Amino acid sequence: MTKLLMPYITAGVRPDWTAYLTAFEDAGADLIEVGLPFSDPTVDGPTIQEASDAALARGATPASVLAELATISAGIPLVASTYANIALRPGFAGALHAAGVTGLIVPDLPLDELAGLSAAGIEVSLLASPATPDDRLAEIGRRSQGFVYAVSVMGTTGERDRLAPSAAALAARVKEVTDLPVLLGFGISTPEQAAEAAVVADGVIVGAAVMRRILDGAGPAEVGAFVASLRAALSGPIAVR
Amino acid sequence: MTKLLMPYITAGVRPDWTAYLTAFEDAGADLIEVGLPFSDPTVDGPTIQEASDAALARGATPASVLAELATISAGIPLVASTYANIALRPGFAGALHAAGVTGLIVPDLPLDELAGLSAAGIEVSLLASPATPDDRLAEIGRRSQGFVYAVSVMGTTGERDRLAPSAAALAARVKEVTDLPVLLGFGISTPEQAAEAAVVADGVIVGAAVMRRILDGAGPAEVGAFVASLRAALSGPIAVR
Amino acid sequence: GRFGGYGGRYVPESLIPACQAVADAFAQAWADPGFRGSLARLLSVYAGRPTPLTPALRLSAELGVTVLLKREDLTHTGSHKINNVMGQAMLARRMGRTRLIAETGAGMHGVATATAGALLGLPVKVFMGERDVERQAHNVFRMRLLGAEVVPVATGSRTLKDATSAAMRDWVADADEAYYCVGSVIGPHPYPTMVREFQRVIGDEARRQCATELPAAVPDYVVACVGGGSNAAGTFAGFVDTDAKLVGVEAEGGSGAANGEIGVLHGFQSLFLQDEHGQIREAHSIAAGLDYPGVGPEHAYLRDLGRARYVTVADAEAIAAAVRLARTEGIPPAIESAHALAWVIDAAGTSVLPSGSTVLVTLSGRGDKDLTTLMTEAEL
Amino acid sequence: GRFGGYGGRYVPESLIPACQAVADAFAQAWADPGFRGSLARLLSVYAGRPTPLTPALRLSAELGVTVLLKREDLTHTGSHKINNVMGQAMLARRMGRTRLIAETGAGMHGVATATAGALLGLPVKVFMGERDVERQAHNVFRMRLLGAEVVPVATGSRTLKDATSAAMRDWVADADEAYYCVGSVIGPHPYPTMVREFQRVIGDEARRQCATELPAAVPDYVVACVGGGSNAAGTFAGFVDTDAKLVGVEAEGGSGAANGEIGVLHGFQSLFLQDEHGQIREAHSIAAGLDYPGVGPEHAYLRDLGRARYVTVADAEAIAAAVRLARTEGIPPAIESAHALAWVIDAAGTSVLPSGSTVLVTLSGRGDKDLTTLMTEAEL
Repeated sequence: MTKLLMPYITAGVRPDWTAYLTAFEDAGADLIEVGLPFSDPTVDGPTIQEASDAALARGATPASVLAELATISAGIPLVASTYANIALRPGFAGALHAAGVTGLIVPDLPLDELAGLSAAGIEVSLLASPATPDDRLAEIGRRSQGFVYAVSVMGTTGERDRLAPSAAALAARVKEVTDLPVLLGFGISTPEQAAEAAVVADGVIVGAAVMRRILDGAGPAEVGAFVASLRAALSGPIAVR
Repeated sequence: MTKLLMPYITAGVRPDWTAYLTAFEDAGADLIEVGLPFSDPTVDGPTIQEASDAALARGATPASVLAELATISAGIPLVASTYANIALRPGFAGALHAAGVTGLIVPDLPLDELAGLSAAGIEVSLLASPATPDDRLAEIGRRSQGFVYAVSVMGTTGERDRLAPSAAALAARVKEVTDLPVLLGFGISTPEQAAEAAVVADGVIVGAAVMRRILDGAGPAEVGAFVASLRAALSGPIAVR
Repeated sequence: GRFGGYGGRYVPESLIPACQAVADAFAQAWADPGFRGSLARLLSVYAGRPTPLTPALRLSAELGVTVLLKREDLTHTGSHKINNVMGQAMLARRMGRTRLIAETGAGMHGVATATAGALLGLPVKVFMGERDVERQAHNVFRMRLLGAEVVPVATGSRTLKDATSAAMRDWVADADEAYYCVGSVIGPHPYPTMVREFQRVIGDEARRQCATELPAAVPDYVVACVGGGSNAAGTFAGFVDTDAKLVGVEAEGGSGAANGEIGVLHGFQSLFLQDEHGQIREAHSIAAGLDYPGVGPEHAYLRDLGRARYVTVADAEAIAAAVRLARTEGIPPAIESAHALAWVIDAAGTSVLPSGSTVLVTLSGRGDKDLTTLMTEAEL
Repeated sequence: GRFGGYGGRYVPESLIPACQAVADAFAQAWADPGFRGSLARLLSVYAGRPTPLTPALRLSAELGVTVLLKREDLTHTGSHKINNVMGQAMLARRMGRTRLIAETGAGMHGVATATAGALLGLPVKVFMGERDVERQAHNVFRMRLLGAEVVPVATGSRTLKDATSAAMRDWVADADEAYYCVGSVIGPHPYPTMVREFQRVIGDEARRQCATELPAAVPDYVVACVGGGSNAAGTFAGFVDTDAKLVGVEAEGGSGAANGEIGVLHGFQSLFLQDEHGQIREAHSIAAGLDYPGVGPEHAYLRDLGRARYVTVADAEAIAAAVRLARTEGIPPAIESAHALAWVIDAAGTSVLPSGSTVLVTLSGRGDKDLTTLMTEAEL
């Protein structure tokens, strides 16, 4: 099975943000995570906080970015991610549908509070963390949809020098409780780390490393090239098929 | 009986401070109050505080100013005034004698604490205030020496616009309990006030009004002239003989 | 973990075990007479409990209502925050945690946490919005003197909500060693319940004191200021089963309970000030401790039930009330507490608070930290 | 009015009746259970008494002696000064006086007097040396907020002794209407006795608390800082009839008891720092409240009797002690109180204060007013 690559972008971070989605697709992304900016991104590290603030400062709203999203036609699945305060608002699922989004990640909406979310027809992917005990992990495996988001490290989103040792152990544990793909995220910053992650997981999510480049001014082509390098690493000789 | 005039000077206030004593004598003073400067003149108002500070800043000490006093030969009695902390020091009376001082005023050494003072051969004049009750006033009359210092007003030393109404009442009360001269002090600033005071008392003590002039730079002749004006007022038509 | 539709545990999966560990440890500790006895002793011999109930005689005469002040300003560190922090710090030690994390607005919770950390020998890291660091320099000094590390938070509105976010981020990165000492009745379960329980000492004491002080044993009104709402929650806990009318007073610019809409932030569902897109609004209050856009979930529930009423007070009214209490009773209150007083002053003699009523007001803290603000704003 | 050879009433004749009126009124009030009951109630419901006795567990472990802290820092206004001021303000009201005068050094007595004035509706004028006004801006603000008039005194050393002189001058000019509220066990009779009696609540409470806390019921050492000496006098009063060793700790630069000579100032005879000519020396201490060249007459007497010992501590030791207490017990003490602690820290384990001893230390006030000094001097 081919390893899955899901790059992330904060919706609205730049006026031309949707152009990056096309670039990601062209670079070989399998899915794209589209972050809907929230005023208080408690799970995010400095990079994505900065991206959120930039998007909000530009006047981006969940409705406006979803409307922009509806104008492009992506050939790969789009997965929205946002915080519970946005996701629990009435009409949110409908807005996702209208924008062509098929999946959803809500990092501060754990298993326990999932019942409050109305998202019929949207695949809601749950997160698993190194601290999650076995019985709870099993339930996450049962109730997650689309894929399971394995949080490679205790902490917030953000680039890190090396893949955390906890990542491999967690990926293995998650794979035991689900048949869904297991994607590793949080701290995967380089093609090398992506390749390393792919040894144990079914794919990777790369957020801060992408956003750092965009915030530093890299255009769609340049960031697309970075995504392509991740794609190559995942498909290269290190990857265990 | 001639009304008595006792001008005051802070010893050591200027290098030539003893020259003022001669000028006072020449101007018709009957006695001179010589203030020995103390670091914390709690009974004095701003003018004499300033004079004390000036003397201390010049390095004046009780011993040094008394030594200077010994070098002049005054033809009228000299009355030292100072605070209890100076007056109660061993050897103080001897130093007064050596300097030719014959009287002493200690404003913070009331009747009750007089027993602690060793001043054999020195006339210790007590103060009476408008607040002093009758029985106590009688004892002050009995135990005072030389004269009784009637404090014309509740407050500190210092110039005032008018003679306090309490002054006349107090002078009359003191005269009833003693045969000593009753001198009014505190706030007598002008010849007019001196004359007014002399109606009810046997004389006046003028401190701040003298020191204000000295601090403002007036020399012995100029201040002597002021004392002479007080003298004239005391001997003039207003004064009741 | 729910108060009607509010509360819950909206945290990243990584923090679920940590929250559960706190919940389990608290449940166990709170059922343990040994723990409760140790805490009660510490509050007594160290923190100065019980605090007095002071009749505000001159103010009462002026207003025509009997005002009783519950004096949390007299506790060690100068605010009610110490009640909660002592409980949580002892819990952290019982759980074997090696350091404390806290967020702070006015700085009082930070000072209290730094104090507890020093007392128990636990290192403390306090997150504080940059704006609050500037306007509460006094408390920043105090925390540093106590040995705590103060981390200025430069994100967002640079106030309490951002400090809270930053604290949560620090916790998630070290959930095994660090204990997150939440400063109000907010956060994921069990914090809102636990903090209320640690603060109910205010209400329980006041209840007993009112029984001695008032002919009717219970006051007609019980009033407290509400930021996150811990001093109010603790006060109300002592009177929720009586006929006393409960009034929570928010800052006009931080009125989650009075003007908020349902939402989720910092791990709990409650009422928050937010725009039409679901973005949390910045709160704006002269009182750093009330400068929070939400309110503890139990307050949202009490509001829905109609058991408590939530009202707002403007900055200027709070300042005037602080000066007035200083000058009639010799008690300069924290600007937060002054909000509660300002409502009483404004309402006294109206149908909302009729003449002759008895009113318990919790003075959550002392005004020393606000002197500069008071002197500037009150133009004294 | 005498303590052995010390004390007395060295005031201008104009003040004799005023002093006598205070003496008579105090004697009558102190013998009146009604007055004492009212005062006790006010100290309880308003000022936060009794204050706790806090075992300083971590510091004790480090020092090898058992340190118990009497927590006057937890009273309303943050220092022991309130005990005395409440008594005197009630006395002033009983005497029909219409305004209060006070002198202040660190500002704590001024704040306490301003507080009592606000509470009882009496206008307050506080004299404060200009240097102290500068270094204690926090307390100047507090007094003004409370409605008091603060008069900076620019004469002499511009510190406490000059403020005291200025207050006496103001009193003599209005002795019928004004009540002079002396802040320490100094001044003319009856002040040293009266202030000690108002402050003995510290010692009396501590005595009872020690009886519960210590196997021996009474501590081996009773230690308090001494400026004028009111917190020490109040503390010692509770233990003077026991075997406890009494230790008064002065600032090195304000050591009237340890290094003074007999003299008279501010209405009383006692030990004062003075030069060979009898001029009073300026005191120099980082602690404004200890920056006084004399000591209360009863301390001079206790020294002569050998019943109490007076020692000195340098500024730097006091600062280090303040930081140490903040970091081991979470209690930042007033820099004045830190002097008492510094002696304990220095002496612990030596023959002067052997290991295993029990030591009561009065924390006369809280360190908030000294934060700037501490942060600067301790280089934190």
